[in-house]
Amino acid sequence: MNDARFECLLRLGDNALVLAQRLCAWIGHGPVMEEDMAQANVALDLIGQARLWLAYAGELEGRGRDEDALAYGRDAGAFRNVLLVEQPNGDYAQTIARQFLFDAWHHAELSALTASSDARIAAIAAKALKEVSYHLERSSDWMLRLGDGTAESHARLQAALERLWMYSGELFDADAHDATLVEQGIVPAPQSLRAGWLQQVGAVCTAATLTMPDADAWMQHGGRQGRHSEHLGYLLAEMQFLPRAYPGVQW
Amino acid sequence: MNDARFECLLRLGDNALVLAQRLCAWIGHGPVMEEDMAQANVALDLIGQARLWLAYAGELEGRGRDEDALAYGRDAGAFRNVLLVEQPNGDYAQTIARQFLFDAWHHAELSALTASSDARIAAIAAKALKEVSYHLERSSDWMLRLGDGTAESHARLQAALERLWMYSGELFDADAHDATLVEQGIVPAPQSLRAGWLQQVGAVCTAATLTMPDADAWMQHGGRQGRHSEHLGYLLAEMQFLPRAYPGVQW
Amino acid sequence: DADEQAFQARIDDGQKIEAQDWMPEGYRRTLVRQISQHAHSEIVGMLPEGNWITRAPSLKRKAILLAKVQDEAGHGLYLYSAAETLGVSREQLVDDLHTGRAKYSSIFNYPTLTWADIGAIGWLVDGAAIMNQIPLCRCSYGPYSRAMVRVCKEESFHQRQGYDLLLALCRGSEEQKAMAQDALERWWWPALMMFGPPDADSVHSAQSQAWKIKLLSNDELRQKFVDQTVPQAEYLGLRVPDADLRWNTERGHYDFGAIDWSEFHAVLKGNGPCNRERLQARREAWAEGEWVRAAALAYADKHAAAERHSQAA
Amino acid sequence: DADEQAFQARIDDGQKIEAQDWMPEGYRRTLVRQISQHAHSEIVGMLPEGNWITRAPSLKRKAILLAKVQDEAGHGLYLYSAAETLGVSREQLVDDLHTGRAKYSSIFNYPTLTWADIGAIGWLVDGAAIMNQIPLCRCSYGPYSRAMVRVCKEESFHQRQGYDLLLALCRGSEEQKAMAQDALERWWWPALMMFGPPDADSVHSAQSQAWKIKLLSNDELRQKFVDQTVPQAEYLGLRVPDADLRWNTERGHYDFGAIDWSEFHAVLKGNGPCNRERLQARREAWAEGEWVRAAALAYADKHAAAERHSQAA
Repeated sequence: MNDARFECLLRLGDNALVLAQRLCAWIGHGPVMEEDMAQANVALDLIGQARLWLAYAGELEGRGRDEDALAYGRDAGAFRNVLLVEQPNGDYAQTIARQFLFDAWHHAELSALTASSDARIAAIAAKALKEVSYHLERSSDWMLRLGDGTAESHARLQAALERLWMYSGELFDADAHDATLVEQGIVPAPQSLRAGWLQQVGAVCTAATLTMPDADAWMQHGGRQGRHSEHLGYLLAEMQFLPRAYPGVQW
Repeated sequence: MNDARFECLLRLGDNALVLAQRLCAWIGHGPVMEEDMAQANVALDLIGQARLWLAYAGELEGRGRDEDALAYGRDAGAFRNVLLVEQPNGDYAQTIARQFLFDAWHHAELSALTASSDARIAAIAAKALKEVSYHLERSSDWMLRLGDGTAESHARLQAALERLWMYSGELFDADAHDATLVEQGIVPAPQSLRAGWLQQVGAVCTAATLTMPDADAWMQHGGRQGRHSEHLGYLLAEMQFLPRAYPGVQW
Repeated sequence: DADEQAFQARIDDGQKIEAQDWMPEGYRRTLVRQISQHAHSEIVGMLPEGNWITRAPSLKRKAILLAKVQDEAGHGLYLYSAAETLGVSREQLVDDLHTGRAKYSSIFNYPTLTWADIGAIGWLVDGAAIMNQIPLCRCSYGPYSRAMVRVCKEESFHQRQGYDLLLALCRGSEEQKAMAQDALERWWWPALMMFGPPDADSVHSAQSQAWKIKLLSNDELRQKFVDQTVPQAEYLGLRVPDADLRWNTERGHYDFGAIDWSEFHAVLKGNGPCNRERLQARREAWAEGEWVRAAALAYADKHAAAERHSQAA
Repeated sequence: DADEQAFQARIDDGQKIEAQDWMPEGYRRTLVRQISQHAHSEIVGMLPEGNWITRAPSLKRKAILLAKVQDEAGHGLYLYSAAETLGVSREQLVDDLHTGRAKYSSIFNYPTLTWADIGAIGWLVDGAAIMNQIPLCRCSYGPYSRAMVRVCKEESFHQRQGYDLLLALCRGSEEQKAMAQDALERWWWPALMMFGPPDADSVHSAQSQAWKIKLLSNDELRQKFVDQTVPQAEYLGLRVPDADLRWNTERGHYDFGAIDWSEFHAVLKGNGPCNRERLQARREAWAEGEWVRAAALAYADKHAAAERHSQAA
């Protein structure tokens, strides 16, 4: 039982951590200074969430791993984030499309988790939901600006959307862990969020004059089970360098 | 005394290793397949040289560190390569300019080292010199092709040359270690290679219709003493990931 | 007609067809497709392995891997040359790859996720490739058969190196052994699919066999591969991920489980984990190299012109 | 003239000058230079610290560093706003930075080579910045003085965080302590140079002091900084890299060694370890963001037009 909950917490924590790590690379290099601040804000929220999820995961596991042991001590195969969040930053359109597709799911997921039968999960979700409401508002807003901005921005965002689309299906995948937790009322059934997500993404795409890719297109899978893309290893090599190069010390 | 020799061997080994690591990132992504082969060739030579230099360094040190312990177990501050070789690949012009500026020095350095009073250094240098003669021929050839190719290639190469020039002065820096080794006839005086280098670089630039930057321009220093640019840390984080993530095992 | 009969007679007689010889259009077309697909596979195949060159865990392994990937570039070049003898240009071949008109082996659409994958590719993917290619050393088209001789020699070296890499992991820590097991689990079935669809579903086969372009059937080759590989896995102490795998004393072969051909067709159609990234990487390399190729050409032209000028003077 | 006399009288009286007030052209020009230089320093200053966000060694430290760099972006924005009140546009200010017409603090032309550098920047660089900025909270120009109050509050927080980071290293392993010592050695002298050239060589100073744009002299501030910082280094157990440093009981201050002003002038002129990279990073970010800014503008224009249209209807 705790195995499933541990997995679920890693998934939530790793999604937040890996996406935050991607956003961190923008700071100081964004298109306007206000965006550096906004990206930093989102990244900060996500790091905060990752800490809460991973700390709880470590406690449940009961093997003495804290948030940092989990963040810095696992190789790629033990990470449980969806493939979407580990995709490279690309241009700003790709960063925004990735964020929007994730935020729309993240918001729905956290909303459902506020009713989790696990009180601690419900409490973390409630805190995170407030932050993610802002993330979704912001990324939706940028979808509009870039989609309905100039011909160039429209083309870039449409291309980004098509490129990332195949990583969106995994958000609604369910495996045996999910089945266990759904039964216990700890998490929502992943599939139950799909219709709302499609509707929301579709509405924003329409308002942004974008063509939403086919909902039934072929989708990538595997991140939630630890089968990632080739990108994650590089991200972790950079992120984990110091604790690995100087093991067993405090920072 | 062995301290100076150890330092000198690290410098030779780290130059070769770090430049090879940079070249490795081109493989599979070069402008033509023949270039992927040629870059791989140069990288292979340099890795081979790095192994010889570092293995000897480890033996002299006498603390049980082999080539891999030295390559994978040191953080940036303990690397002794010149700043030039750690500069990013940039476009092909930058890669070629970096290679040419280094090759011209490397060839002169190895030529002189074949007469080292340390027989093992002389032997390694003699082996490496054959390889580096080809490297220099190839990078000179590309200087001509890009410099005297199209307007675009000329502009790119000229810009690359200007960007990298400030890292060339360090090749001729001397410190107390050099002084000791020069006195013992182990290495040439770094400064003694400068006139020949300038002449050779100047001649290739002229033939390539490029303007050689001012020989007396301001130069960067520090790599040979372990004060690197911000680039080296990232390069090492990637290169050293596996041995650091799985310490103490054989591969 | 008479030409075709004479052509077939030469093949039946075991003679090699050379570039300047007459050949049926179908023979030429089939060969171009097959050779260029093979060439593209070498070039695209550099990417999954190239992914670990900068992260190889020892200098020796780094050099071995780098040399291997370099060999693949070399194989790509021989094979493009062999295809060029049939009257297609390298430009055209590369363009066919980049636009998706030409195929490459689907195996390279799987990601290399750990260092053990480098071993698994050498052992299984090169192993399967050799199995496919050894008969081709005897194929009827001279330039192709000669290229294959050279390729096979190097591939068998690569296969041994891959196996050696895995052996080191399997004799190492628990974590290393788990890495090797995981790699075998991910690469086993895709490697079996490298031999192509079951004979019953395979098109082109009869004609290709008559022309000695294809010398053994997909299923024959696949069986040979399984028979050779299973004992090697046992020696490593790894478990092949197939519950139905067992030695059949009657047949003198291993029986093995059903292959999920829907996965094969999905990946072939473009829906593998890395199809888009592989093609994109090749396209980007080509596009970003455009100015370099243009410069080399302009330089060569200038100097050829200068040469002519000085000869004329 | 009369205007200038009245202006000076207001300043002498301790009144604040506001954007709409009359002011001498020299006052305006000096302020624009000083405020924009300060704003640029915040923005460029994000780069050396930003270099370690992705590599921070714990999630807590990562969040702290990220929040700090975000604050710097915020400071840059207040300060650009303060400069804009003097009639220059942000576009113009950014352009001045990118073309090299405007300066930023030379301290950001040094690289961050280890994690300890993040601590040293917080402790020494923010420490020196606060020393410079606290008097500016009382400066005569209202918008600038108000921006400074806000900036100083956050900077002192950053300074404590930097010191805390170093404290953790100094209480850690030998390697960590060596990292901290190395950072102090590299950042000490550049930090002292942050106060500008010795008073004897300093231009603009007398007029700026009369206008209450500059309230303390470079050397006074530098001495205050040394006096404050040396005991902090001792508490960390680190050695300040200055053989001439000693307490002078007579003066009640620390004596310290001669500063290598040739390095200061070289870096100011563009010849520091990172001058070119810092500017290039800012220029590239700006150039690559061009289409994003254009899109945001086009969208705003469209929707403003739609808004007008619907109001008119």
